[in-house]
Amino acid sequence: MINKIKRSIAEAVADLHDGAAIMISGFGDAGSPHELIQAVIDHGATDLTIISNNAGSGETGIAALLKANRIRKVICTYPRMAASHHFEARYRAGDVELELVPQGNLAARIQAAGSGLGAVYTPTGYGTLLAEGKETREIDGRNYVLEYPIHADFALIKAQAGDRWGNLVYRKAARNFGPIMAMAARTTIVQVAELRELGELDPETIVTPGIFVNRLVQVTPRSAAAAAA
Amino acid sequence: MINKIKRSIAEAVADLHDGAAIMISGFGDAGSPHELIQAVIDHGATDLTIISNNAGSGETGIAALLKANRIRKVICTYPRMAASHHFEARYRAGDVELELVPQGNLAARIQAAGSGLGAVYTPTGYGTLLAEGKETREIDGRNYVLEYPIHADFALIKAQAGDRWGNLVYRKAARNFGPIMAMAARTTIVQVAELRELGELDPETIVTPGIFVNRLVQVTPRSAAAAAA
Amino acid sequence: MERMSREAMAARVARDIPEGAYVNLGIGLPTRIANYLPQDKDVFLQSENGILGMGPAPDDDDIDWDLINAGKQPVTLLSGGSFFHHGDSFTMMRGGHIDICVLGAFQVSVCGDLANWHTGAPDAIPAVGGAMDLAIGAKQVFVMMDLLTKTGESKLVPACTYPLTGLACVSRVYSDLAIFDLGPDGARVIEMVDGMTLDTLRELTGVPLESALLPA
Amino acid sequence: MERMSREAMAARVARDIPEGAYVNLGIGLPTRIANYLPQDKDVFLQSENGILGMGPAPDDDDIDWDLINAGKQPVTLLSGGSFFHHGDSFTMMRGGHIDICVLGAFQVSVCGDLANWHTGAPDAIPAVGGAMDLAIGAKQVFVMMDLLTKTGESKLVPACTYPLTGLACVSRVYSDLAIFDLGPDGARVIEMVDGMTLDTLRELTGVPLESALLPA
Repeated sequence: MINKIKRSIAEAVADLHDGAAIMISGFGDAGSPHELIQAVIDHGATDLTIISNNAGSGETGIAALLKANRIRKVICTYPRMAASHHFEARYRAGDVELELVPQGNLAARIQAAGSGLGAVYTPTGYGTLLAEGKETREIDGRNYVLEYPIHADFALIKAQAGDRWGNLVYRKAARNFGPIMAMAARTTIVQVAELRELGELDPETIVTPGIFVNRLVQVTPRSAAAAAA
Repeated sequence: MINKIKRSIAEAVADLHDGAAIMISGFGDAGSPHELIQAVIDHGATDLTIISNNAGSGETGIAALLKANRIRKVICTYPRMAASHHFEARYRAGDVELELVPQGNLAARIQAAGSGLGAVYTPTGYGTLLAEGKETREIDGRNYVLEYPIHADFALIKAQAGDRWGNLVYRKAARNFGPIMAMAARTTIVQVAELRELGELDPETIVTPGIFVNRLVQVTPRSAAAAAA
Repeated sequence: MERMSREAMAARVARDIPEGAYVNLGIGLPTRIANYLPQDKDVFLQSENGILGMGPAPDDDDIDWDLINAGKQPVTLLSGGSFFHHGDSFTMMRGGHIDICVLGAFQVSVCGDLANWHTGAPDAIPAVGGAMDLAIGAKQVFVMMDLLTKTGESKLVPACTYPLTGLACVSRVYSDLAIFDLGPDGARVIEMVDGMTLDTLRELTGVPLESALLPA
Repeated sequence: MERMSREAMAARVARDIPEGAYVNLGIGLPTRIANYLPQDKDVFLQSENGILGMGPAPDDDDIDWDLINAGKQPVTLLSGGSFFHHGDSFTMMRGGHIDICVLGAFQVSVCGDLANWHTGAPDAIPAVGGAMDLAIGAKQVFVMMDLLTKTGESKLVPACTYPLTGLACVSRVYSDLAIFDLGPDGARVIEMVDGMTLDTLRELTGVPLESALLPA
């Protein structure tokens, strides 16, 4: 019997390693796997490359990883947010390298990795700083930039519910990068608010089929935990 | 009020034109919009390019279009099926040109069209007849073939249910090419078995958001019709 | 001559959005346009973080932090709306499925080049988000901005000096003083605030301006 | 010496599929492997037309023509299975997410080139389906075939003469007479039917064969 559900969040991230490339889901706070990121901090892995939409804000999540100085490089679209002071401090100190990618190219490069494409010609960014030094090509009268896949060793994802085969559903706009990152990482680790028995998730409405998920762990939603405290 | 639901199937396909490129969903019979195809025959448009997984079998659907000699070219993966005699006859007579595409490249090229990519490097087909004359490139030690998007003027799709904004859900393996073809055609026309009021489809489980759909029309499922006859 | 208020600008842009349009409103100023879309017409607001059919801001009691717009503000979903992942979202945006996007800008050139993501200042931390995808992906790109900076420099320019977001992508600028259509042949004025003249606009902007004003 | 029956071959392949594997079984002969997978272990069968967690054929009363495999035969869905579109399906296949695929073949070369879609006959109507994607996408590609054609020619060859499906992609061949591991260094025999000898195999196939037989 295959059971991808881990009993503890520490067990779920036990094989992280220094220098790992890690995709982290989320757009702002929505879909951001704060508890898995805390588990990375507790684990101790360092020299990490983080692939994510944002570079953290406040004191939790990616911001906490930056504060702990575990990140060598950030590949993202929008590092400048309200309260992104930890990114700013590390970036200005030269502790963190930034690769800024247009959001659609980030998505396309993650999808290219997940789907086995070698590279894609995308129109986004043509003629801008973010395409400088990149190969370009005119196709049917339109200009494109050649962009390569972004692979990762791990993806850390937040989903709403999952079962022991790793099937996932998400909640509202917290879905964002989760499904495509799950496809692109060698090992996909998911925190879910709810565990479901096999067969409880409707096969028509599963968003991420279990093939893209290696481990999942239940994390009590923060709001509920806060309410209980 | 936006209402994409047409009252008749003839109205749904009224603006087809000779020489149109038409994507047709379906894998075998599952998801094949037989009634919309019959409407194309009744409409009279000819000299068509059909993009589909198969090239029809038996006497209905794409096979009927072939029999009526309306097709100039077929872009597909698997034209040789049980009872694909109409394709075979037209092909051997030289009435129909065939562009054979590996199934994953067909999907990737349809997705490239839908998502605005100029071309993609795919590993599928490298070193084979189906990549002859195509540009290739080695990327990170692996060989890829450059494949271009397949656009279409129209997509004809079968879905299970839809609403007046064009949101769609499918049924089991009849989903197949529907969602990606809806993204790639200039005009997407859908036959659904069931119409739903706006809001009845769960926003979490809509497979094709209405932005990708131009028109839909209700078609009584054939089995039910047969049972009623 | 009176500058249009931001609310008036938002209302003006809203008037040009037809029923049935799929629209992405950029973060900041353009977000306000949503407040002026007619309630009785179906206009479909898309948000790059995976929402189609975005509704107005919720009451404080109904805030759901899993339902936010691209500016990370709480929103609602209309009946008939849907959720999807970032791949599908940028398929909508990059694939030409969005009819209109409205963006803010630092500078727009008379031929429609857009600069709105980076001042180019050496110490600035750049952030681009989905701006470059919208700029080249939407069928029509509108810019909504004050025509002049606080120090009086024109943001409609012969050529952008700030780093570009996209080339020849903006078709129309809605400003507080006038509305311009842009294209390969340069800028044409299609509306001005009361009391404004073409000559004054030319003086303020320092760019060649043709008139395409409707007869009064 | 006795050739393995097709059922015995299917059972033999099934033995090498570990629990938890994501597997695509090609149309034709390989489809039978499903009948020999242990019921008490989770093996995940994928079908390129958008099914993960495919179950056995239904009873005649339960046939649903929207639930078919890649060979267009009715199947069922296991509890925990899911449906998805062709884009996601080939992301699974081309993106390296399928652990094992088992395909039929016209010819396989000793270094793992595969020919299974086209005889090359000038009057043949070619059909490729998902074979090329599976051949280069799955982590391991197994071939299941009779070693010899009906006229006695070896289908394990020094180099394929039929049009290729994929280059250097097959890692193992399960045939009715022996099992071979293939790789850049050529073919190694890892199992033979009772009474078969390496020399006989070399004679039948005409290709160089190393032995990697397990000691009895």
